[in-house]
Amino acid sequence: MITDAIIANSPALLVMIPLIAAFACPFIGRISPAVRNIWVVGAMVLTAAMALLLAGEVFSSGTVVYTFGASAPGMSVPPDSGGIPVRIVFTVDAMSALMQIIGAITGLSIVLYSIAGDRRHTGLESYYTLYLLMIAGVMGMVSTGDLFNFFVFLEILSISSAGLIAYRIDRGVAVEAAVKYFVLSTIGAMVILVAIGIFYGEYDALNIAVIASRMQFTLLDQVALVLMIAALGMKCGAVPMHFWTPDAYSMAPSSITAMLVVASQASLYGLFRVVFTLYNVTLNAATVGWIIIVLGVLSMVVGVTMAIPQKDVKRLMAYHAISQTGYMLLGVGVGLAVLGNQSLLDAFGYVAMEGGIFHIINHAMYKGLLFLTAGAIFYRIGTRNLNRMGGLGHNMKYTMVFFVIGALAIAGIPPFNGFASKLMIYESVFMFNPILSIIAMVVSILTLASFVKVFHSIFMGPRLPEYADVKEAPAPMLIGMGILAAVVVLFGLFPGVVVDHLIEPAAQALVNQGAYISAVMGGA
Amino acid sequence: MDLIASLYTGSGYWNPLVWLIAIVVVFVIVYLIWSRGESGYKKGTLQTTPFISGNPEPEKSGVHVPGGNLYWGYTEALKGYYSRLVPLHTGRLNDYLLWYLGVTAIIMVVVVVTA
Amino acid sequence: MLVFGTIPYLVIVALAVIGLATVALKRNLIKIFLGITIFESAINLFLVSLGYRDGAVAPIFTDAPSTEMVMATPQALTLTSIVIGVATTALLLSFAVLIWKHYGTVDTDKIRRLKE
Amino acid sequence: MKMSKIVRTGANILYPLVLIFGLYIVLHGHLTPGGGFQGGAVIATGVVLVIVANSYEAVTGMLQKVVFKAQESIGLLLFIGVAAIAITLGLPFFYNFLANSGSIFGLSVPFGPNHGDLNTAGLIPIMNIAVGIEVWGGLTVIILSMLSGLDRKEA
Repeated sequence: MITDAIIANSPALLVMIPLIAAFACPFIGRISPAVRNIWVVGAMVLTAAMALLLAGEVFSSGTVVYTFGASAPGMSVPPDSGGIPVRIVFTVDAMSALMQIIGAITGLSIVLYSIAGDRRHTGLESYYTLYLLMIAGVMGMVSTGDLFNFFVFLEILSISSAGLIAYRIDRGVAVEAAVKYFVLSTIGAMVILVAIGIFYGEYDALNIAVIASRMQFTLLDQVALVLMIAALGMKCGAVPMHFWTPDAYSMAPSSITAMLVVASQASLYGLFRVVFTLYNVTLNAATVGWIIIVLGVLSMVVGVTMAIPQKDVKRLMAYHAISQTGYMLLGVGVGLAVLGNQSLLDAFGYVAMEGGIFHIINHAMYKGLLFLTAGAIFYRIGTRNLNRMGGLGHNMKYTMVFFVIGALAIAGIPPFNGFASKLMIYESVFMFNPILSIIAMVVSILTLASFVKVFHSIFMGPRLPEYADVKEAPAPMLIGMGILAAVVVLFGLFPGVVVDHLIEPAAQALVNQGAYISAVMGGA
Repeated sequence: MDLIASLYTGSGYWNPLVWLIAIVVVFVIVYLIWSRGESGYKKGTLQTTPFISGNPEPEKSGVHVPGGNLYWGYTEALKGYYSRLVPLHTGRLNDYLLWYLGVTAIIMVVVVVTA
Repeated sequence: MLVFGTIPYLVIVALAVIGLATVALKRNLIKIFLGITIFESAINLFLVSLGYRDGAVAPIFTDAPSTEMVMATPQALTLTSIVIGVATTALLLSFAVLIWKHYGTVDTDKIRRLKE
Repeated sequence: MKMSKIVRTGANILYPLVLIFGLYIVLHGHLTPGGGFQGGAVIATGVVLVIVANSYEAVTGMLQKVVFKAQESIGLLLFIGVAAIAITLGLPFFYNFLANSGSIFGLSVPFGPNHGDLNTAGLIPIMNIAVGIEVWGGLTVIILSMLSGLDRKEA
C-alpha cells in the first residue's frame, strides 16, 4: 500500500521533500510568483504532514530507525558488518519527534506569513530555497543518529541561516549581523567536528548509539564533551556566548527570526542529546549538570536585564529569547545534576526535565508569535524603534490580540502555555535548590515588566498623526500568527494532555540511554 | 483521552480549567457588585471629564509617553549593574570569539579537574 | 615510532592555535576569514591522520597490492568537510564584499553598528 | 583590463583540456581518487582561467549566471531524484538499486585486485555526475557573482 510506504519512509521524506522543493524553487519561480508560493506552501504542508505522521508512529509504537541505502529501512546493522551500523541511520525517538513537531508547526505558520510579509522584496526564489534548506537542516539535525551527519545538517542550517540573515541588506547592517553569526557558528561547528574526530579515533564509530555503548569517559572524552557543550551552548545563545544572538535576531527578516529560534532550539536538542544519550551516567553528572545550570541562570538574568532598556523591539525580544533559553537549560540541567540517583530523579528530576522540554516547545510557539507580530508592525509602519511607535492598537486590533497572547505566555501568566512549563520548573527546582527557583521567578516578573513596556509603547496611547491611516496586517500574515496563537492557547488550556502524551515520553527517551542503543543495535 | 487532565508538578497540581472557572466566578461577582452602583451620571457634562486640579485637558498626542522613557527609574537605580554589563556588549567580532574561547577554557578546567 | 607518529598531531595543534589566534586577534575581516581556513585545515589534517596507518596504501580497490589500506571513512569525512569549507569561505568572502561596499572598511573595530 | 595575446591564446587552448580532464575525474569517481566535487571544481577552475585571461566584460556574454544557476539546480535535483527513485521501488532512500543489476553501470565487481571497469557501481557514478554538474554550476556562479560585485565598486 502507498500509505504504508509513506509511513515506512517518512524519516527520509521529511528531509527529502524540503530539499527537492528547495532545489526546484528557482525553476518554479520563473513560471510565476503565484505558482512559486503554492509550491512552497505545498512542500511545507507535506513536510509538516510527514513530521506529524512520523511523530504519531513514534509516540504509538516507539523509536523509529531508518537506515539510508540499506536493503530495508530497519536494517541498521547489516549481517556482514560485524555487529556495527555502517550506514547513516536516522534514529527518531520521542525527543526527536517532539522537535520535529516544533519545526513543522512553526515552519508552516512562518511560510504562510512570509508569502504576504516578504512579497515586496526581490530574489524571493533564493529566499524560499534557503528557507526550505533551513527546514531540511532542522529536521535532519533532530532526526539523525549519526554524529557526522549531525555536523553536516548543522552546517546546512547555519549556511542557509547566514544567507537569510543578510537577505535584507539594509545598508550593510544585516550583513554585519550575518558575518558575526556565521563566523561564530562556523568556528563552533568546526569545534564540534574536532569532538567527532576524537570519538572516531577512540571508538571507530560515528553512530551515536555505538559510541554511547562504548563510552569510557577518558580524558579525551572529557575534552570532546567540553568542546560539544561549549559549541552547542554558544549556538543556542547561552550567556556569556550570546553576543551574536541579538545582532542576528534583530537584523534578520521577522519570519526568519522566528525560524532562527527553532534553529537555536535544534542546537539545544543537540546539547541534550550529547549529554544524555551519548554520555548519560558515565559523565560526572553533578559537575556537568551544574555547568548547564550556571549557564542557564546567567542566561536568564543577563538576558532579561539587558532586554529592559532596549529600544529596538526585535533586539528586545532577542534578549528575551536568551532569557527563556535559560529556563530550558535550568530545567534540564537540574534533571542532569541528579541523573543516576533514581530517588531524586523520581522526586523532582523528571519534572524539572519535563518542564525544560515543555518550555522548548512553548518557547518556539510564543516567541515565534511575538517575532511575527513585530514583523507585522514593521511591515506596516517601517520602523522597529519603540520611541517612534504608539497608538497602533487603534488600527491593528488582531495583531494586538496576538501580541497580548504571546506576551502573557512569555511572562508566565495563566492560562497560557508559558505558565504551565514555568510552574513545573519552579516547583521542581525549588526542591533542588530554592535560590535557583526564586531567581527564575524574579526573571519571570522582569519579563512581564518588560513586555508591559513594549505593549504600552507600541499599542497604547493616543493615535499618532503619522500612523493615522495604518492598516491591519494582510490576511496570510494573520493566519500564520493565528496558528501559533491557537497552539499557545491550546497548550495552555490542556497542559496535562500535552505533558502526558508528548513531553513525558521525550524526557524518558533522553534519560533512558539503553533504549536508544538497543533500538539501533538491536537485541541487547 | 482525558482532556481535563491536571498537571502534577511533584508538590501540587495545576488545572487551567479549574482556574478558568474560578476566574469566571470572580468576574460574575465583580459584575454583580458593579451593577449595584450608581448609574445616574450625566453624559457630556463635567462628570465624565478627567479632573486635573482645574487645569485644562492637554492635547491627546501631547501626553503620549514613548517607550524610551519607561523604566527610567529602574535603570537609574541599577546604574552600577548596567554600567558594567552594557559595555561588555562591544559589537566587536573578536570579542565575541574571545568570550566563546574563554568559556570553553573555563568549562574545560572545571570538567577535567572534577572528573 | 612514537615521535614520528606524534608529528602530525603537533602540526595540527600548531595550525589550530594559529587559526584561532588569527580569528580572535586580527581586526581585518579578510585575515579573520583566512584564520578560519587555517583552523579548518588543521581539522582536515586531524581527520586524515586519524585514518593513517604506517606503510598502508590508498583505499582504492583496483590493482591494489594485498597489503593494509588506510581507513577510507576519515577521508570521506575530510572531503565533506572541505566541501562545506568551500561553501563557507565563499559565503564569508561575499559578505566581505558587501561590507566593504556599504561600510567602506573591513576593520572589525569599525564594523560595530550593532552593539549593546 | 586585458592580458596579453599570448596569455589569452594559451588560456583558450587550455580551456577544453581542463574541461576534459575535469569530466574524466567526474566519470571515474568510483574507480580512482576524485569524484563529482573534485571534477566539478577542476572544470570551474577552467572557467576562472578564461575569465582571468580575458576581461570580465568580454566573458559575461558567453558565461551567463542564469545558465549556471539552472545547472546547479539541475545537478542537485538529479542527485536527490536518483536517490528518491528507490523509494518508489519500495526500497529505502539512497538504496543502490542499479548495482549488480546488469543494466547501465550495473556490472558486478570481480573479487580481488583488478583494473576496474567503468560500467560498475550502480548509482554512484550517476550521483558523481550529478554532483559534478552541480559543483561546476555552483562554483562558476560564485565566481561570477563575486566579480560582478567587485565590478561596481564604490569609494
